[in-house]
Amino acid sequence: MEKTDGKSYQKFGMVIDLDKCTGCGSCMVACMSENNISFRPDETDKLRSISWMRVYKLSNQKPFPQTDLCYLPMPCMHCEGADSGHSPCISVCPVTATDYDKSTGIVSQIYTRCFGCRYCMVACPYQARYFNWWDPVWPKGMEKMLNPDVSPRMRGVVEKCSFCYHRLQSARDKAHLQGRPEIPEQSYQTACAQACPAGAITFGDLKNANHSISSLVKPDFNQGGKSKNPKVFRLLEKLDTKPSLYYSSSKQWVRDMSDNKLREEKPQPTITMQNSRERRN
Amino acid sequence: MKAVIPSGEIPRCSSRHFYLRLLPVLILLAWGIYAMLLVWIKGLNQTNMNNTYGFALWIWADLAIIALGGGAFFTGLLTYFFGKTELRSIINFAVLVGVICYSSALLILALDVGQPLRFWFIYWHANVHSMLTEVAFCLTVYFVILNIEYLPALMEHPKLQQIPFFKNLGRNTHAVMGLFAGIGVFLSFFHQGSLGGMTGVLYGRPFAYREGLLIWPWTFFLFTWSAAAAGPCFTLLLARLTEMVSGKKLVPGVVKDLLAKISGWMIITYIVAKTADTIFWATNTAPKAGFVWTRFYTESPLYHGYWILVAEILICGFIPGLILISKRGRHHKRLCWIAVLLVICGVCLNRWSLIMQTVAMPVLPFEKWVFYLPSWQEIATTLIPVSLGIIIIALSYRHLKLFPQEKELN
Amino acid sequence: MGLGASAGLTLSPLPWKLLDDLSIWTQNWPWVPIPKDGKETYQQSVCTLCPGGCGITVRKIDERVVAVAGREDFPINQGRLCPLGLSGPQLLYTPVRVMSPMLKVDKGYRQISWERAMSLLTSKLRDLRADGQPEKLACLADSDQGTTPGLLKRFLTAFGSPNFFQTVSADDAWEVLTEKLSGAQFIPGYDLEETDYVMSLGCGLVEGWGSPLRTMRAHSLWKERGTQLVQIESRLSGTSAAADRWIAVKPGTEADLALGICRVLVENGIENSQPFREILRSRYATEQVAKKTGVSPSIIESLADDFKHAKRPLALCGGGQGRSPVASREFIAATVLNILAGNIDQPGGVYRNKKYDYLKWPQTELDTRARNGLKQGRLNASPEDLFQTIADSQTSPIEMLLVSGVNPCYSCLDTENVIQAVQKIPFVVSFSSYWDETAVNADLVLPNHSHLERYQDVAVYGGLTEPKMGLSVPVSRQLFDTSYTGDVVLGAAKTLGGTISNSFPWKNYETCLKSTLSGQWQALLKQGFISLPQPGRTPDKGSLRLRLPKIDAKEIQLEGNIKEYPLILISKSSMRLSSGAAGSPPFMIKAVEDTVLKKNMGLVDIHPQTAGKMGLGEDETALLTTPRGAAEVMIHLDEGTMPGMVVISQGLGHTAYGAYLADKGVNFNQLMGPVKDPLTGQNTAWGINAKLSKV
Amino acid sequence: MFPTVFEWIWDMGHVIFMSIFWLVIIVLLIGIVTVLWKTAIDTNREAIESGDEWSETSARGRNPF
Repeated sequence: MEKTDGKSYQKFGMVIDLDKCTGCGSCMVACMSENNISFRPDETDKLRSISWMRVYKLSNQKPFPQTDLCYLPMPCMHCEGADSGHSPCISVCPVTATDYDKSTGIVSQIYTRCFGCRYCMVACPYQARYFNWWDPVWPKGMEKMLNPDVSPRMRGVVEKCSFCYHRLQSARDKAHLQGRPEIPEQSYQTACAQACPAGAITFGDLKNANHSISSLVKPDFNQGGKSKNPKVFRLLEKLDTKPSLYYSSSKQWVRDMSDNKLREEKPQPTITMQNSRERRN
Repeated sequence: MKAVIPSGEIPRCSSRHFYLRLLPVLILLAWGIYAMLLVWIKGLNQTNMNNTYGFALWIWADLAIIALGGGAFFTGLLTYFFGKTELRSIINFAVLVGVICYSSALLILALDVGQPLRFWFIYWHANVHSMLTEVAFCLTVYFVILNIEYLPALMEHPKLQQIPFFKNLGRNTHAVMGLFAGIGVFLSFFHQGSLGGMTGVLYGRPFAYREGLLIWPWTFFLFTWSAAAAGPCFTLLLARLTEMVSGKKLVPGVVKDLLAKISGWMIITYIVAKTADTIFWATNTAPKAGFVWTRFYTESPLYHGYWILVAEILICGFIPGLILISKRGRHHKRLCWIAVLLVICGVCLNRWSLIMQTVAMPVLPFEKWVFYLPSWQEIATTLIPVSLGIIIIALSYRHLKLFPQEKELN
Repeated sequence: MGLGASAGLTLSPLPWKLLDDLSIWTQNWPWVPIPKDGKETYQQSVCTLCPGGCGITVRKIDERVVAVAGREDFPINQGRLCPLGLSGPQLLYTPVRVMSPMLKVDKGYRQISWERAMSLLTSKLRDLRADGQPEKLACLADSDQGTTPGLLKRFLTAFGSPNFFQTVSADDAWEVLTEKLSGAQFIPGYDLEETDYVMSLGCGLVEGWGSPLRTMRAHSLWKERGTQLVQIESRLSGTSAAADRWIAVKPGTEADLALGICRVLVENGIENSQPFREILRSRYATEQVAKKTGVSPSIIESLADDFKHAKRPLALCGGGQGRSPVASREFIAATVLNILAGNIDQPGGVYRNKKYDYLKWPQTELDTRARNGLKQGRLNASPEDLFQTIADSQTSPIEMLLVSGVNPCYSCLDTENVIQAVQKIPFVVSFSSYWDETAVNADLVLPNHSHLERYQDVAVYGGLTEPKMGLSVPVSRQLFDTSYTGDVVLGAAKTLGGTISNSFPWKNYETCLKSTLSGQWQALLKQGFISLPQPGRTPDKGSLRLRLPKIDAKEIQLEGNIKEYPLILISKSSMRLSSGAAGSPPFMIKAVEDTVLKKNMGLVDIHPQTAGKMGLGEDETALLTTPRGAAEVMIHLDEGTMPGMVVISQGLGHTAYGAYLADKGVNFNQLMGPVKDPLTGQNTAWGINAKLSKV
Repeated sequence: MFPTVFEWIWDMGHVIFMSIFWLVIIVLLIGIVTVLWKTAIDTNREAIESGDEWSETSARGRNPF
């Protein structure tokens, strides 16, 4: 943990092991339940559906049976942005409803401040922000399951993943009561990381050597947090948004899909109907 | 009611005839207002926008309308600071067009936000780094100024002229108009630019992102420039339409010619700059983000194809520009008006592609292009400016001395 | 003057005050709920929503259950949890709960008191016995283990009816299968954690196979340790994608490939191969197998080679989530592989677990009526058969049916037929906590407490090396006027009196449960589970003898002729959809991809070529027809699906459960018919011939 | 917007932006006030010149309707 002007600076981040991820959707549901995300009878219009954690299904686009697929969960990337804090969404919000907390590396969103201009959604290249197109309505009785730590959003505002910020607050309180200087890794975990049946999601402080994430990612902060681990990558690194969200995959084709390339390599000629796909990393 | 004729002598048609002709427009307005109420009461689910299309028809309308309203500040600039006094014969009208455009823009903005009642947060909790904040601040102030600028014309109304206070108010305002016009021009430069900046600063959106000067991306300057070019053309067009409807000559040819010539030069210079910007973007900015510039135009050729580029830069840029700067072009009536129209289309098309193509284009390699058709509520509300504009112009023309030279020209 | 006024107004605090109020009002709208805060507590229990038996930690604010998470100290899921388990609170508070006893009246249902409900039930039962035909009482339960099914079964016996049925679970199927094949009953337990090479015959290992969370943890372990996973499956499932090597075999020929591999191993003179040598030689020559399976000889040989050189190779069978009976051929193939690997009862291999019956209750007392009734013998072998007989016969041979813990009107194959049968039965009693498809077809609904409001004992085999028994405890106070099914049974027994009442010496269900588990009760309360003892588990290398002639049992023939139905329809299971008795709650439906469900239309995966031949494109609607039924579906072009196949999702097409689940997509079971396994007679249908036509 | 509102940060961006903004507002207000002031004076002067009685005209001057 790096110390600056006496204050301890953390940078919370996440690394998702795509080799382990099975696309089961536990992260999505855990998030919905933890963060009081509203639901409607028809949620099949994904362009208007709110799901802070969204699982993409990537395909290598090759003909059967060389076809391969990979699930890629996507919460908010909590970009640090060009010069610490100049995240794509934050700089554009006219009402200061979203902010990058330098001491935690978390991008916040104030729902009662947001007035729904959706400029931030246009600015975000990851489409990690969601707009409340409808009034949130819970079926009779179901409002009983709402989590008091997270306020439900009203119609007409933008919401997004907060890295379960409320959990950080309660972890801080606990640490304070126990007189601990810093929060133990396990006492602050996001709902998705906690639920993941495959244990594919690792969450923690990228700047804290004791946290498993820093050893998995080995971020190089002189390179804008780029990972020193060849298997680990971030999405759209060329845009210099400096996301705090890392992915790890042993499949080359998946890593290739992480960013836009100038010269698109042509798909290899496929072997004649040989009914097997060997994984060559 | 009895039509009050400005300074007596100029005849106006009967009220009955007047309102009968206005009826369809009133119906259009009513439709728009109905849709507006729907949106405010039921929320933005009434539109066809979605999480990808966060900006859509409305924002485009805003950008376009404000660009076209640019005639007010630019004509003002020419009249009060470059001593083009002959333009006084059209300045009132230009200002009126400005008032209409800006009021509609503000209205649409009020529709477009999810929580209209929180509109004032934008001042209260202003984030000065956001282009939208700059836009909001300048827009509101400039709107006040436009109204002040319009005051004298209003005070010309015979009924008001009878009241000494208003007579003097009109005269005095007119006396210090230079000051107001000055502020207006200053603000316009900024908010026109900021509107351009809005897309230019999106470094997460390779299609829109531009490098620039200090905090201002190139689009900042291009927008101001194009507004200055297209604004006067729009004023001219509306003046022409008013002439056609009223069947009277309202603006002396020399004035039109002057204005056309000036905007001709503006558009030519603008489009050269725009071309330079596009080339720099295609060869430097986009590749840095990992995009071959052709990708932006080939992946959904029908909706976002090369045609946009050709139409915007060549057909609606160089061609009308050349027509308007050449004496022969300007004097060839039909050709001149076509050019004026093209300029207007050009600037609208520019705003369109910068908004729509920016959001439709996927940045993640595994995302798809998204298509969008506005809902009828969006269309109806977007037509409010049109109906409102027609009504206001009609009324002003009927009751005010909108065109000082109307009398001697007829 | 006016000016002055406005100026004064602007300078006065009034406008700011108004703005302030405005902001407050705009920020919390009366119709946006504000969750009440309160005392935070955590309670531990065991999830009973699927046979997986995961430990759960329930977060409560005062009396409200606000979240369910995995239980850290639980061996099966170790703090993790699946979407269904996580949606627990929704299943507790959903308005589709049955909130009190309900009696069917001409239009809809009427709410009645428990007294009324019980007297209705008992009078019906009394009549049956008075008429001397107690065997006309039937019961359908989720299992024959656990106290609740145990009490029901016991009640039927004491009452005099042999007609107790259970929806055949994989565990029960294993016993029949192993009995028939090896002479000794056992339930295989797979040591997934220790193996270093897994050959899976189409098991949906990461799609909810066995005890889902345990299997998925094992998969992550494989990734860390570099354990090789070979998936033999006809489509690119999640497991195929997760596998290091995916062998796209022709559908239904997984067993052939496996036996082909055995053949190669035998040729290479591997040990323990004596018993099978001849038969493998004669029938599974590599070329034949290659022809049948569409897998090239070189691959078959390379697979055999890898299998041979692996330290602790393991073969798995049981398609999909492995919850339905396995085809005998597949089991044989997998078992032969494991025998050749010599991993029976070895670390990293297959353990032969015994079912452990902990219901040690005194003999049921029988009176003459009961004896006569029981003499009749059970009407059918399986529930499917039962419903078939009822549907076929003029008047139902069953007078009264009790349904507990299952939803046959959704999950039994050939659903239309089942619903008709159920409607034919004069008096149907459902114990469901929810308005599921069976409840809405029942005459009397006696709602059980929901899974978070009740005690329940659950035995978990699901391929575990060490079978467990978990105890689910009430974490929420009882929300509605519901009652333990066990208490209903005990109550009925008391009122019926005589030997029946004598057979049920317990005050109520909870005391019955406590006394039944007396020995382990404290342990169960403390750690939530106990390991079921496995007496006489002695590692004896390759002692498993298969009865030779059975090695190539006949393969399953799909229903419907290929001329009329050129395509093969199979189903895919997903962790995002519950295909069991519990309907998927709103959160899960929300998490479903739009390539599975669009608006209310269910999508089917089909290879672009195949679709092209029929002139079908992405998102076009088509009519999917099988010999058993037809349904409108949407087309989803998928490169990962083998040409000639149609794949449909399990767990959709509900007609009950309310607006968040009803009428979405197609119910696979409604298009399927049961197919008997030539060896065990159990239903082991894995697909059906089908056709797609434009609409 | 005001130093009293908690978003206010004393950094370059804010200072420049806000000072320009307030400058514009002030100039604008001065303009408007002068105009109104001058108008009021003129109106009164004219009223006196036209020899009417002070009160009513001024009344009319101040409150036209």
